[in-house]
Amino acid sequence: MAEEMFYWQALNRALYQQMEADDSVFLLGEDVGLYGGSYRVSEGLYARFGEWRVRDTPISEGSFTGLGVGAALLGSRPVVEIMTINFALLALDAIINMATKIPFMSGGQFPMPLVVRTPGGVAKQLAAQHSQRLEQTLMNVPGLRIAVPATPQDAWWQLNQAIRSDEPIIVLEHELLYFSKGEVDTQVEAPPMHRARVHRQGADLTIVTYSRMLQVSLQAAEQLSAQGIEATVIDLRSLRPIDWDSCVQSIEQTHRLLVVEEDSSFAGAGAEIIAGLSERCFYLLDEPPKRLAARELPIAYNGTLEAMSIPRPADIVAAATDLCQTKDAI
Amino acid sequence: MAEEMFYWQALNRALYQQMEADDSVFLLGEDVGLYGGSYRVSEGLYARFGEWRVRDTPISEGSFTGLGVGAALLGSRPVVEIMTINFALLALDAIINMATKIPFMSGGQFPMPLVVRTPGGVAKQLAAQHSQRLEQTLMNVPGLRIAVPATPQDAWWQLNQAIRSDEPIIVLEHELLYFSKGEVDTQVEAPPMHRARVHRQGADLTIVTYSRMLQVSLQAAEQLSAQGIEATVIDLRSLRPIDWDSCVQSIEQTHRLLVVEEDSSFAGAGAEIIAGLSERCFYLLDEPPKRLAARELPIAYNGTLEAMSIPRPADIVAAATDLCQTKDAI
Amino acid sequence: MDRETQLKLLKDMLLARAFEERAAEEYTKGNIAGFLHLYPGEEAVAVGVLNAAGPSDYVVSTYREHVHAMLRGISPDQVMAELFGKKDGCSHGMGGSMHLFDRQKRFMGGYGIVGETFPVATGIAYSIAMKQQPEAVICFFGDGAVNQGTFHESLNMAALWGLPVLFVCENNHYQIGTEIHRHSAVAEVYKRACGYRIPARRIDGMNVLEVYEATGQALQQIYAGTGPQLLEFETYRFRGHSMADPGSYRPKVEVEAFKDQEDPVAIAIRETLPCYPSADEISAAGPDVINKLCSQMDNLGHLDNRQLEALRSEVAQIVDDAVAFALASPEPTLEDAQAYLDCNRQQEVLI
Amino acid sequence: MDRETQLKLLKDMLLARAFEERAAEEYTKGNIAGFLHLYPGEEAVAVGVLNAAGPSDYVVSTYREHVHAMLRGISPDQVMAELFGKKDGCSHGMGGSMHLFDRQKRFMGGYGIVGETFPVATGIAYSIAMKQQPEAVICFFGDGAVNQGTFHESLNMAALWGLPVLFVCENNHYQIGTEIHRHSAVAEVYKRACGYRIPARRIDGMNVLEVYEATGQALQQIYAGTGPQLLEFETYRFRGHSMADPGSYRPKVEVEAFKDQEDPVAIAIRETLPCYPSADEISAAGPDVINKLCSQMDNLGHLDNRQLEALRSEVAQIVDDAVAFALASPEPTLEDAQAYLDCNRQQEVLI
Ligand SMILES: Cc1ncc(C[n+]2csc(CCOP(=O)(O)OP(=O)(O)O)c2C)c(N)n1
Ligand SMILES: Cc1ncc(C[n+]2csc(CCOP(=O)(O)OP(=O)(O)O)c2C)c(N)n1
Ligand SMILES: [Mg+2]
Ligand SMILES: [Mg+2]
Repeated sequence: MAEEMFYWQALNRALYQQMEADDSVFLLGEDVGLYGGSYRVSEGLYARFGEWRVRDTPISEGSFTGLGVGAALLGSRPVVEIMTINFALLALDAIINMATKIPFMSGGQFPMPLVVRTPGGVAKQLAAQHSQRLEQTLMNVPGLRIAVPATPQDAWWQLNQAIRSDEPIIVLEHELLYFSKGEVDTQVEAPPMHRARVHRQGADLTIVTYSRMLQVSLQAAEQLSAQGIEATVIDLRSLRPIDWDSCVQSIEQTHRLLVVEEDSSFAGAGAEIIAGLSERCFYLLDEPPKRLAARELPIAYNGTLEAMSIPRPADIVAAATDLCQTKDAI
Repeated sequence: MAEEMFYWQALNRALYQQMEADDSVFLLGEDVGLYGGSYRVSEGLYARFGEWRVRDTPISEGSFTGLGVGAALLGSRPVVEIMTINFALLALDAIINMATKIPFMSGGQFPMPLVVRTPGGVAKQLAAQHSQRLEQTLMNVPGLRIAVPATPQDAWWQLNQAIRSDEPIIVLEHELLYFSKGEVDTQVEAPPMHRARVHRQGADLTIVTYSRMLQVSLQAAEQLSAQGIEATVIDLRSLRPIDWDSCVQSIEQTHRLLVVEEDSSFAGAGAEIIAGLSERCFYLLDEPPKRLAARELPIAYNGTLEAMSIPRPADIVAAATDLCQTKDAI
Repeated sequence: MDRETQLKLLKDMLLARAFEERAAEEYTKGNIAGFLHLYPGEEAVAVGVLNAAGPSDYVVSTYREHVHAMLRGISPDQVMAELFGKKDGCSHGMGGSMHLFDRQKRFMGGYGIVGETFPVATGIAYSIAMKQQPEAVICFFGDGAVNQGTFHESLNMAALWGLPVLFVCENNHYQIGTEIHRHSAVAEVYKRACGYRIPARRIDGMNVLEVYEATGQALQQIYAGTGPQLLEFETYRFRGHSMADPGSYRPKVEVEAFKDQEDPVAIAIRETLPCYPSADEISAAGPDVINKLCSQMDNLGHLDNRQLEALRSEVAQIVDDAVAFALASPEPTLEDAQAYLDCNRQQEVLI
Repeated sequence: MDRETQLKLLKDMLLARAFEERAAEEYTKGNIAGFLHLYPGEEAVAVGVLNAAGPSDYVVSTYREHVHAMLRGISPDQVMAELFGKKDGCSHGMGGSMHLFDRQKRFMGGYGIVGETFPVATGIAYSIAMKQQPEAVICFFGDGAVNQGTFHESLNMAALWGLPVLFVCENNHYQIGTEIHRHSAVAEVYKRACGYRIPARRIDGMNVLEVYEATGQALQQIYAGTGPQLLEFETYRFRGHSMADPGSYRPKVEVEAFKDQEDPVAIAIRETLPCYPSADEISAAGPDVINKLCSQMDNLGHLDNRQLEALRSEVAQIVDDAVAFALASPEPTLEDAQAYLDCNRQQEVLI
C-alpha cells in the first residue's frame, strides 16, 4: 500500500486529491501555475485545473494572502503558497490580524478555511535574508494552527487535513526536506494533526524536536546509541497546539529533556517547549532541561559558518552526553 | 532635581534633548508633526524643528520604516513612530529583514542607528486588531534590542539611550502608560539600557514582569504583603537582552518564580523568561515556575471580557498565594 | 429619480445622522468605549452607494462603518448593541464599533487596520469570479488608505484578473490630522487608478443623487463582467477623526464652510422637497444653509416640512429603541468568546 | 558620444558578460552556492546607467547586482571573493551574491526581498535632502518588483517630498517564470509612475547609448532639485532566473529572438566599431547577428577587431585573477561574524 516518494510529491498528491474532491479548493502564489512551483509542489496542477484554480500571482505577498482571507469568507478553501517564509514577513498582517481575528471578531460568523503553505528554515547558503525561521512568531497567535511535517507521510497527512479544516493553518515546510524521500501510505487513516510522534524509544533522555531537525536528531540518536546512550526522539509535528502529553509520558521514563530546534535560541520555539515542560515536569526532571538551537546571529552566507550556526548531529551528541553525565552516577 | 511628569512628557523631553543636540536625529510617522502625535509624544517638536526633522507620513508603515533604515545607512538617526504596534505587522520586513540584517550582511560596514518607537499592549476596548502584543516576535531577532520602559524615568533614560545608540532598537511603550505620572530626574546618569530593576524586595517569591504589568504586579504585591507574603518585583526594562543575573540573584533568595506578562501565554515573552530561568535556576527553585499571562484568545471588545483576558492584581495574588502554599510547611 | 427613492435616501441620511450623534452621546456617558469613528458629514456617500447596490452584493468596510452596516439591513438595534459590547450586537460584543459583521446580510466586516479592505474585497471578488456569479463587492476606504501598499497590490490583481470590485473612496481630505496634500503626491484619488487601467471617476460626495447614479452605472458595468471600477467621492467629516480627536488641526473656517454649504443632509432635504428653491433663494439664504432653508420651508407652510419632521421623529424613535435594546442586552460570557473563536473548529477536540 | 566613452561602455559590458559566465562556471564547480542570479543580456542597463552616474551618487540594488557593484568600483576580486563567501569579499563573506555592500563606494547593498530597494533608496534620498546635498540615489528594481506595495508607498513619499531618487526599472519581462502580462495589469512600467506625478520614460534597454543618455538627462534634473524620476529599460535575460532555474517557461523562439537580434554586447560592438555596418548589411547578416557581424568585421581586416579581441582577453584576465583572488582568500571566522553584527554596538558590553 505504501509507496516511496519525495516530500514534495506527497504535498503534490495531497493538493491533487483535495482539488479533485472539492471545487472550492484553489491555490495561489508566485509561480505556482505555469512554472509548477519553485519546489515542484504544484507540478501538473495548472494543466489539470486551469488558471482560476491554480493562480500565478504578482509579487504582492501581503495582498494575495489577504485575498485568500477574503475568498475564505465566501467558503472558498484557498491554499496560499508563500514561496519561502522570508516573504511571509510581508504577509503577517493578513495572517495574524485578519485570518485569525475574523472568526472571533465576527462573533463566530466566519470560519476561516485558509491554508498558508511555506517553507521555512536554513537551506544552503541563502544568506541572512533568506534564512528566516518564524515559527515562534506564529506560535504566539491564538486561533492559528501550525503543522510542521517532517516526513513525506506527515506531509501527505497534514496537508490533507489542513485543507479540509475550517481553521486558519500554517503548513510550515522546509526547503531541505522537499527532496527527502520516504514511504507514504495514502490509504491509512491519519492521526490527529497535532499529535506528536515518537520516532525512537530510549530510556536515557528525551529529545523533542520538529521539522528538519528530526532527521538530524535521529542521526545523533544513532551515534548516541553506539556510545550507550539511548534517546527517545519525539517529533512534535505541530507547534500550535503542542502535544504535551506525549512529551510528559516520555520524560516520565527518561527524566531528561533536550530540545533541538533550528531557530535561534532566545525566545525561539524551544522557549515554549522548555517552559511548558518545566511547568509540567518539574518533579520528573533529574537535570536542568536543555536547549540546542541556532546561534544568536543572522545566518552567514559563508558555508562553513552557516553549518556551524545551526545544530549538527555532533552538537546534539555533545549536548546529550553532557546531559547524561550523571546517568551512571545514579 | 527630580520633577514629576507624565510618561509621554518624559519621552517628549528626551526627543527634544536629542534633537537639540544632534542635527541628524529626525522623527517620522503618522501625525507626529502638525498633530503632535496621537499620544502627544512629539508635541511642540514640529514647530521647533520644522517639517524635515518632524515628518508626517502617509499611511505606509512598511515603507516609512524602511525609509528610516535607508536614512540610517547615511548616518542619520531616524526615530520612527509606528502609531501603535498593531501596524508594526506591516513593517516587520523593514525591522527584521532589513534593519537587523544589514549591519551583519554588509560585514560590519553599516551600523544601524534606527529607533522604532511604538506602543503595544491592551488598552481600553480597542478590540482584537488593536490589541497586539508583539514582544515575543521581536525577541527572537538577533541583532535587535527591545527596551520596555514602565515608568517616566525609564522612558526618559531609555529613549535617550536608544537614540544615541548605533543599534536598531525598538522602544516598546504602552498606550495605558502615557498618562501615568512619575518622578523624572533628567540629570542623574542612566543605568545600562538592559539592566533590570528591583522595584520591591521580598523574601517569599520573585515576580518578574515588564511594561504596564509592573504597576499591576506592584499593586498585587501590596495586597500579598497584607496577607503575609512578601514578593520581590523585578521590572526587566529590556526584553532583549534579558538581565538574567538580577533575576537569578533574587531567586537565590526566594526560591519561587512567577512571571507576569500581558501577552498570551503560549510562546509569549514569558516562555523565554521561564525557560531561561529554568535552565539557570533548576536547583534553586522549590516549586515549578509559574506564568501568569493573557488568555489564549484574541482580545474581545466587550469591556468585562477584555479585563478578564489579561492579568489583574487579584489574579497575581491568587497565583502567588498558590505558589507559596508550601511556604509554611517548609 | 422618483420621489419615493429620494425620500428613502433622505430618511437613511437622517437616520445615519441621528444614530451617530446618539452614539457620540452614549460614548460620553460611558456606554460605548474604545475608538469611535463617526460619520456625520459623509452620509451621502454610504447612502447613495448602498441604495444603488444590489441585494446580493457584498460590502467590505472600515472602522467608520456603522452607517454602512445599517444600510445593508443590520438593524440599528444590533449595531448599537455592538457598540455597547453586548451579546445581541451583530458581532456578539466581540468586535465593537470597528468590527461589525453580518454574514447573512453579506456585510463582510469593518476592518481596523488601514488598507485591509482592499485584499479582503479582492478575495471575495475572486471567489465570486470563480463561481461566475453576477455579483459585485463594494470596497470602502478613505483617502489616507490609498497610500497603503495593499491598495496598489490589490488593484493590480483585481484589474489583472478582471474581478468584480467597486472600489469606493470616501475622500474626506484627511488622514486623521494630515490633509490630503500632505499625504498624497497626487491628491485626486481617482487618478491613482490609471496605474492599473481601472476606470475611475470623481463625484461630488456631498450630493447623494449623484452618488447614487454614479454607483448604479458602475455596478451595471461590473455585473456585465468588465472588471473593477473606482469611484472617488469628495466629502468631509464634521467631527474629529474619532471621539478621542479634538480635530484642532483643521482651520475652523474650513469646517464651517463644509458644514454650512455642503451638508449632505441639507442637500438631500433640498432635493427631496418638491418645492425646490431657486438659485437665488439658496444664495439669499447665506452661509447657514440648513437652518435657513428649513425655516424658509417652514414659513412657506409646506406639507413636506411636516413630513420632514415626521421623518425626524421616526428616526429619533428608531435610535431611542436601539439604545434601549442595547442597554437591555446581556454581556457575552467567556464561554461565548471561546465558542466564537472555535467556530472554525468543527467537532475536533484539541489536546 | 566620444569613442573613448563608447569603448569604456563596451569594455564594461564585456567584463560584465565574462564575469557572469565565469560565475556560472564556478557555481557548477561548487565554489559558489546559494541563489545565483546572473545578468547576461541586461548589461546595457547597468553599464549605461552607472557610467552616467556621478561619483557621489548612491546605488541601491537587488540580488542581481554583481555588475552594478563592479561598475561602482568594487573590484571584480572583491565581488568574486564575496560570491565564494570569503573574508576578502566586499561583505566579508557574510552577504554572498545577493548582498554586496561597499560603504566607501556608496554601494548601499543588494537586497534579497523583492521591493526592499524602494524604501531604502527613499530613505537615503531623505537623508541627502535633509542635508541639501547635490546627490542622487539610483534605485534598481525589476518588472516584478513593481507590484510590491513598497513601490507604491515609496514612490508616493519620494514624489510628495521631492526626493532625489532615480528609479530604474530593469524590465526583463519576467518575474521568475511569470511573463509581465500575467503579473501586471499595466505592462508598460513607466506608466505606473503617473499615479505619483513622477516623470517617467521607457527606453530601449538593449541599447547602451540610449540608456546612457537618458540616465544622464534624468540625473541632471534630479540634481537640479526637481524630485524623483523613473526610467524603464526594456531588456531581456538570456539565462534562467537563477542558476536553479532551467527557464523552461519561456518559448525557445523568444529567447533566441532576443539573443540573436538584441544582444546588447553585440549592439555595443556594432556601435563602437568605427566601420558601422549599413542597415542592409545587418539584415543580410540574418538572425545570428553577433557572430556574423564579428566575422564580417574580421573579414574586412579592421584594426578594431583586434582591439576587440584585446578587450576580450583583458577582461578574461581580470576574471581569471578574480577567481584566483577568491580562491586564495581565507574564510571568515565565527569571531568575525560576531564582530560584524556588533559593529553597531560601540564599546558597550552586554550582560
Ligand atoms: C495600518 C494602519 N495605520 C494606522 C492606523 C491608524 N489610523 C486609523 S484611521 C487612520 C486615518 C485613515 O484615514 P482615511 O483612510 O482617510 O480614512 P478616514 O478615517 O478619513 O475615514 C489612521 C492613520 C491604522 N488603523 N492602520
Ligand atoms: C518579497 C519576495 N517575494 C518573492 C521573492 C522570490 N523572488 C526572487 S526574485 C523574484 C522575481 C523578481 O522579478 P523581477 O522583479 O522582475 O526581477 P528579475 O529577477 O527579473 O531581475 C522572486 C519572485 C523574493 N525574493 N521576495
Ligand atoms: Mg480620510
Ligand atoms: Mg524581471
